[in-house]
Amino acid sequence: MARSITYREAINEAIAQEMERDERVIVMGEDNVGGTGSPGEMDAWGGVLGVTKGLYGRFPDRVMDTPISESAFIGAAIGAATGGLRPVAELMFVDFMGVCFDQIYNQAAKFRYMFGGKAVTPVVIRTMWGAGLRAAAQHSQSLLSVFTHIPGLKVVVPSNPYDAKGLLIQSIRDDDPVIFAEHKMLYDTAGDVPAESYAIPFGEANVVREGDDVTIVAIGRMVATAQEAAEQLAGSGIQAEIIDPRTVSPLDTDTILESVENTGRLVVVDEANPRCSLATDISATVAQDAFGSLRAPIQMVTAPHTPVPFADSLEDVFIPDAQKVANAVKTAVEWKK
Amino acid sequence: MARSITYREAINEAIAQEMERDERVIVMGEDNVGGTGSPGEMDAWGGVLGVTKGLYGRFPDRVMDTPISESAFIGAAIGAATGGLRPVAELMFVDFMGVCFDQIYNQAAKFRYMFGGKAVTPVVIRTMWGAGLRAAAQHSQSLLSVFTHIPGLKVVVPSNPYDAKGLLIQSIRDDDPVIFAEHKMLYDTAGDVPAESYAIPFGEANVVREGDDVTIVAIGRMVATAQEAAEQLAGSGIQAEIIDPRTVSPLDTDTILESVENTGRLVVVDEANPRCSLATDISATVAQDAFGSLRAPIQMVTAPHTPVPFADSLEDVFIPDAQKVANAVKTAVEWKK
Amino acid sequence: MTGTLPTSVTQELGPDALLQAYRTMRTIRDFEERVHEEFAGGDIPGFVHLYAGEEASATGVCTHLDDRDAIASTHRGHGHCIAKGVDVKAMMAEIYGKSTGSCRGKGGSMHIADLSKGMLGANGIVGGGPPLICGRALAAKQLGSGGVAVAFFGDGASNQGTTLESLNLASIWNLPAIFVAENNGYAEATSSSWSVATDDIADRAAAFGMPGVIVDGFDFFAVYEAAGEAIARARDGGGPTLIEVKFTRYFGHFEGDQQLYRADEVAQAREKLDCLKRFRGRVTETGQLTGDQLDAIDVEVAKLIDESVVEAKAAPKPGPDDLLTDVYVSY
Amino acid sequence: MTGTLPTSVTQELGPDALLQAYRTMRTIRDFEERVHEEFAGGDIPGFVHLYAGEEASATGVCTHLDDRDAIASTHRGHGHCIAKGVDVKAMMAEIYGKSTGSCRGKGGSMHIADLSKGMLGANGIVGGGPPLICGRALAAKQLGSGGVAVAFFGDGASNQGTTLESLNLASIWNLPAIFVAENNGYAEATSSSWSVATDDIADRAAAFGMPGVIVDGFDFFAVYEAAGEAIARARDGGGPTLIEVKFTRYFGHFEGDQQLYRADEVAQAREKLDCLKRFRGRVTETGQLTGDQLDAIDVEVAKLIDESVVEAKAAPKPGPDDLLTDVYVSY
Ligand SMILES: Cc1ncc(C[n+]2csc(CCOP(=O)(O)OP(=O)(O)O)c2C)c(N)n1
Ligand SMILES: Cc1ncc(C[n+]2csc(CCOP(=O)(O)OP(=O)(O)O)c2C)c(N)n1
Ligand SMILES: [Mg+2]
Ligand SMILES: [Mg+2]
Repeated sequence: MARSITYREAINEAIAQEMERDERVIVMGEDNVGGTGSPGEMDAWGGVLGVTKGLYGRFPDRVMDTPISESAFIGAAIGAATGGLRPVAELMFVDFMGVCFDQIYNQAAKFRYMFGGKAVTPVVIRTMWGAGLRAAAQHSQSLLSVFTHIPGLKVVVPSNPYDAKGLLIQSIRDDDPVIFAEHKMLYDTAGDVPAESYAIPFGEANVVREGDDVTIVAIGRMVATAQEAAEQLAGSGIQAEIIDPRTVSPLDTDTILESVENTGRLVVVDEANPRCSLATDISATVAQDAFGSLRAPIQMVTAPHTPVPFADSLEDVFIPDAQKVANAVKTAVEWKK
Repeated sequence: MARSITYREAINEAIAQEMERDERVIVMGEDNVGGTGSPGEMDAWGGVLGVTKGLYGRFPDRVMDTPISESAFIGAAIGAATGGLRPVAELMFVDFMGVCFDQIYNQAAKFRYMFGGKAVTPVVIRTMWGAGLRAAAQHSQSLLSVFTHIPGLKVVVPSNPYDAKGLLIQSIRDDDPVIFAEHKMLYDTAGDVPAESYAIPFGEANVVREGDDVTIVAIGRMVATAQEAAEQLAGSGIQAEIIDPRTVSPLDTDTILESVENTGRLVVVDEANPRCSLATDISATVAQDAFGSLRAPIQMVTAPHTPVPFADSLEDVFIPDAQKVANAVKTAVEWKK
Repeated sequence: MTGTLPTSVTQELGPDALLQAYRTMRTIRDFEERVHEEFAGGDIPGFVHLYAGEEASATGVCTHLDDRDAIASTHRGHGHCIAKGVDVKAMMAEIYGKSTGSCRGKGGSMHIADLSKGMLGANGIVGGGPPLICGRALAAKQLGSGGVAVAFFGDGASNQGTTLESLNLASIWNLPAIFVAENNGYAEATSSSWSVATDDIADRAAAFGMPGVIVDGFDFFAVYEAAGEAIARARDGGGPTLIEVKFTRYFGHFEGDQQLYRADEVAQAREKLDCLKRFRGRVTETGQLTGDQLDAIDVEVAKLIDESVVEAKAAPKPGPDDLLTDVYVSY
Repeated sequence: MTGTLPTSVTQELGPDALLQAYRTMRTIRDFEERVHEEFAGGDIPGFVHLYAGEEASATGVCTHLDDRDAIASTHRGHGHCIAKGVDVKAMMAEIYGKSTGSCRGKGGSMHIADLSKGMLGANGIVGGGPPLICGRALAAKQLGSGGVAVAFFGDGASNQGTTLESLNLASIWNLPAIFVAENNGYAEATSSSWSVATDDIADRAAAFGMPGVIVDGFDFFAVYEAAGEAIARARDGGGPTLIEVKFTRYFGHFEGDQQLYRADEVAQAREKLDCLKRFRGRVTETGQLTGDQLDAIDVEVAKLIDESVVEAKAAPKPGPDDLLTDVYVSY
């Protein structure tokens, strides 16, 4: 039975259902309970934006607060995953990866390969990403390309509540280390989500909208932006196909290539900084593997090569909007050699 | 006057000449002296592969060993740069960035922007990268795309002794934070290097070889690999133009685009892992901005999406070689729609 | 309540210095109280962490500092900025995201900085400051400026590896650095009595070969004295010190925090321990200053804060062209 | 020289256990001496860090461990692997990069691991192991296995933030974790007397609310006793301990190191302090074992090491197809 719940609730529900199903699932992070050692209530926070709220009440032995020591506790989650648990650890903002990245890319991601296939590290690192909350340069980054670059990691980027639940359940069941990237601006968005448990397989893109004139690949919050642009373009008779990869590692290149083979045009929309980004990754793959179908220059719509600014007047220009996407589509459609 | 010296010597000479010229230049890193507190000789190491050897003898007050605390000492170099020094800090292997990345991308790289243009952080972080030394998964990575992704950083990748000296001098004089990436397999390669001081400006690619049939953009050690491939291809009547960007941030896109406008074909050679890499970055830029000139699919020759293996039999297949480059060129040249 | 204050220290500071210290603390308090109100009004965006209750720390330390000296701050940075002399109106404008702000609207509350004042920035990364301060201290030492560098950080940050590494580095490099652990009892909702494995953060000093002291953070004079000793030692080449300052924060972790994890410690502290009240009690008791002198400052500060808000609201936002500037010195 | 050894401890271990401990130490020593020679011969690629001289640490600790328990090691990992029961021939093959190696040739010296033995891997990252060990200890605690987890790390690693954070985390989570700081006097060429700001690394225990002890690392029995106490406490729910083991390494930091920074401490240590010699002296003096019994082990071990090299050299290298496997469990 599907009800409309928020992205935040969908994530909470996915964790709760997996904890119910599998005793080995534990949750840890800074104030994921909130209130440890303090004189007032426990479960006072449930994470900085309340995503894990209530889990402590249901599973008091399996939800734990951590000190501000990301290397130690993210590393502990990884170590615990090699020892029979299935930890869901929270790196509050993805911006903080710089104080614990070693444990993620040199340890978790490489164990299996370095150890000749003899390690299994089922850890999920939940983390909040993206701009829009006026949280400035150190709390608004995307950085997903950095994780995607690393062999051994899987990177999951749900764009809506339904995917958030199904992909998180899959992440927890998956035997590889997973970065589960939650867009902070989506927490309050609602959508239909089945009450029962379900898993969405990795590497299967979602074709959000069909169309024959241009393929738009959009990541995370940009899926909605692309949809807005597509509505606008439909008014001018341009039908855009929108692809939401859902997981960027593994990436469903087949769906993207097939779409471009049909439309002949590609626009990639990614709110991250442009250099060595997911936008370039997807564009380059198409330029290599579907070149023969391309009828126009690939267009990348991204943030500029700047940190995320604080002022709303700047941040609003920093983040790609529907107008920019529509313009890029028009450039592609109108292009003549 | 130019003499033939090694890449290692060129780097050492660049630092020495800048230290001579400017008192504010200091050098720090793990065993950059080697022997601090120990009963034997000082300057026992000069860095793990001897690159800074001898500097301590000449500038005993300005070359210092550090404890194994990369966050603290890389951060200290950054802090010192805001306080009037021009530190050259060594992050021994780029693989260790995971224990100190925060100081690099959230602090050094963002100060100027976050502080409204009112900060200047002239720090150079020298670091060793690349595969080939049988040093396995945690001592052989490339990871340059990760730094290139970050606005506010400059990323320098010398492929030969001449460039190493001139680019390092520029790095030290530059007022922005610079990642100076030294390929560990190049230290013993020799080449003509002027004895006098000179600076090579950033963002100016080197056209290493001219040719009309295909543009090969190659990074770091791959420049030599591309040259080897080009010799081979010349035998089959294919003339490759080889571009060495020298700095990947800023990237001299003009030179690359102009070349592709002439050749109509692009092969990018990068020993890094493929996803969200410099290879995709350069390919995507061309697919966007020189699409009209492209006559064949862009070809990316990279390492596979795996950690770096230890065994020589595997590492040798991991690293792109001239044969793979030549094959990619042939695929591009022979391509028909 | 004031009887515990060290008398020699109060005497050492003349009336001007005392007035200045009071003005600084009062400015911080009013600034924060006002930001609290304005935030509630919905005008201030983003994450805002207030320093109210902790004024004696920034002020007690920075009273010893001058232009040679640098400080690094935290996400809870307004107080440190004001104490180090950053322009209050520019700060308020920054918090509103205006082009007249300290960082021209690009930084916001978590990144207010003024390098010209040796203020290296608030910092959105817990534990981000201590390494930088090692560098500023190193620069002061290498350049022979006589300067010192001070890292302010919280109890939560005292568990961060970057902070702990910095203590060791400062010690073995014998740097003129001072580490001020501001223990306000919480990191977000988590109690420091749980998250810090020792009784006191100051206990960690011994692990890194430096002196560690604990001071009552509600007491300007206690902070002033401990900091004075540490800073003098640092200037003299005697190396770093760890000072733990204990107090409570008056507001939530950030604006919007419901604070369900707390008891009623704030009401108590405001009533019985407040640094401004104690300062006033002390200096009027000793006769060094009069209530009227302090009242006059209160009025001036209230006006300043008021103007700063009015001006901030009226100031222009940065324009779209500003988006692309200031990434590099040259590119 | 043997008179300082605690007698009760020698008695506690029966002849079989003593023989096993000796065998382990002798195996490590011979393994390392042989790798040293083979490296000089040019057959072994990459970076190789030898544990010779430090055998009593890995052995003294791991003698207490069983299948429930896990350890994490360092770049200098061969000794820890052998002491935790990793197959010696597979280790040698790994160092030669052969498909018969512990990691099928993909890891090499710096990454030998055997998860089935609770050996979480040598580690190329200084300070990489302690966080992982917190996790293994947490898993043991959550799953009620009765297991403990041990992080071995060097004096250099004791300055790494990841290590220091882990001490705090283990303490506040009350984990069954043991932190063994192997202080061999150097991190590469840098003296620990300089890089570690305290006199002893064990001093750091207090900063994280756990007991800290110092032991003579050349003395198997001293290590055995200290580790036994800590491990028993951990198994009992008494939380973590920091044990500092002091000794010297017999070879350079890595193979190829000229060691210009050293005095002649190695010759002295080999002569006067060596763990194998002391062990032999002690157990023959007390009459628990005879020289013949130990000699027999020497012969067996020599043969094993010899075979391991012969077999490693003869073994096949991984084939090109192996390059792409083992990145994910499923992709
Ligand atoms: C590396 C990092 N981890 C986590 C956070 C999120 N965070 C911001 S403030 C804070 C609590 C800090 O506590 P404390 O150091 O005691 O300072 P206080 O807020 O009490 O002044 C946390 C966890 C962060 N900004 N950076
Ligand atoms: C994060 C990191 N920094 C630096 C290095 C390079 N490195 C490898 S071993 C070593 C010295 C380690 O010293 P110690 O911890 O005392 O261990 P020991 O070698 O003496 O056993 C260094 C600096 C590394 N591998 N990882
Ligand atoms: Mg606090
Ligand atoms: Mg050591």
